[in-house]
Amino acid sequence: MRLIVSEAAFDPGFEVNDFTAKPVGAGAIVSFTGLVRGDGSASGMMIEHYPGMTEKAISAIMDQARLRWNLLDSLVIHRFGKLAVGEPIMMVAVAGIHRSEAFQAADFLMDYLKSRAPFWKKEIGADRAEWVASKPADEAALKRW
Amino acid sequence: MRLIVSEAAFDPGFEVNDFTAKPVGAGAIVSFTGLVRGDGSASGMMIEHYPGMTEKAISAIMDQARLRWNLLDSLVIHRFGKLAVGEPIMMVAVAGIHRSEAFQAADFLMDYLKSRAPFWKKEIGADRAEWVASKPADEAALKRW
Amino acid sequence: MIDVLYFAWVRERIGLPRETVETGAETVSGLIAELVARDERYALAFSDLASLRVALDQELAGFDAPLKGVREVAFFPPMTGG
Amino acid sequence: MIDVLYFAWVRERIGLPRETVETGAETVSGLIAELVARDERYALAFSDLASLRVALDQELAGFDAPLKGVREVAFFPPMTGG
Repeated sequence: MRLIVSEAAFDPGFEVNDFTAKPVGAGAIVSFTGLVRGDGSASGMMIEHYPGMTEKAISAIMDQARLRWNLLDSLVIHRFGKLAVGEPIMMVAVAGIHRSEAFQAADFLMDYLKSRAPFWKKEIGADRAEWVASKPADEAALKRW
Repeated sequence: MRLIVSEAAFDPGFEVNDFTAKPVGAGAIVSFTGLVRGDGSASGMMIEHYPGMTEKAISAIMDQARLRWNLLDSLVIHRFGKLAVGEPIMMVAVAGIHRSEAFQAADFLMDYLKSRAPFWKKEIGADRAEWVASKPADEAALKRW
Repeated sequence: MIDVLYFAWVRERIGLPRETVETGAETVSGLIAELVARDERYALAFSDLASLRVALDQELAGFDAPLKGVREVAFFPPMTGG
Repeated sequence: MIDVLYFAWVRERIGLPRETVETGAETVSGLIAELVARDERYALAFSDLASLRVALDQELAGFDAPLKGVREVAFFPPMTGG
């Protein structure tokens, strides 16, 4: 299990290879990469977080996933600070024996990270900056698990 | 949309980065990499396929996924021939606007590739070589879609 | 003495990221009442509790949670990471 | 004249990957009956149709599918890719 909360950019391909090389006996690696979308006039994003709680909350979510799906390994990277459109915001990777558990665990991690890890996004446009509102669908997604 | 059916090894990290760089407006990239597991005494795997039908079948599956989830891009790589334990067998990547459609599309592609693309795996051990039997669960998984 | 932290638009409305507060409040709600009584910035930040979340010592909690033994309270909008 | 392809253990049991067959069979089942009548290797390969799949011109089909116009028939076990 590895968790990185950092302002620094990361290289999703490097992380996928590094992660894939480690777990012995894995048959299935699922990765998710979230990118800054740049809807409308947005030129980038500012991500605020709660140092300390962020690490605790994500570690707890990763522990849950590991036990529930018997994962061989998992990785979460989440950035904060200023990001440009197209940049990777975050990444999740899980290694399982079979594909269905790997897909479920990655999907679960994303749902929980979205609504339970203390990050807040602010969309930056040419002449405006607006906090992204949470979506009822994101909170509802947690009920799937 | 890109499909590669090849005997040659591929680099999952390179492919993830190459894929991630392309689709404009993507917010979510999901990738799946399947590895040779090496259960028990297996030292590797031999994968046979049906040239011609393989490409047709996978293209049809990719078309279905693209329309159903409005994907921005998708990638399938599948190897055939001799593979050692730990080597990547295949990879799927999809780019969507939102995470839930990207997860669903990748999961769908994997289920259909597993049971509808003409590949057959033979597990190679020290003193035996056995065709991998299809699992009823794999056929049943198609009913989810 | 308790550390009170604010994030995202809560921080912006109140105008500071954290402060140390002397309080006799027994619950989060009691603390909010004291803060709101201070001035308009707090009143504005806490005007709609349904759009706020609270964490006690870095764990999500409810507004009726007791403050006894708590060293750090944080107020923020629903999370939007991932 | 029709090309008949065999894959995986079907290929191994029959002992060849493909052959061209002169047949008057109207359906896949009819073709299988002709092949089985040839010798034991075919009889063995086709002994359990439930564990076999067939493709006509590279599209999955049923055993009762007509052969009219078909140029390529393939027999193989259920797929195990991915």
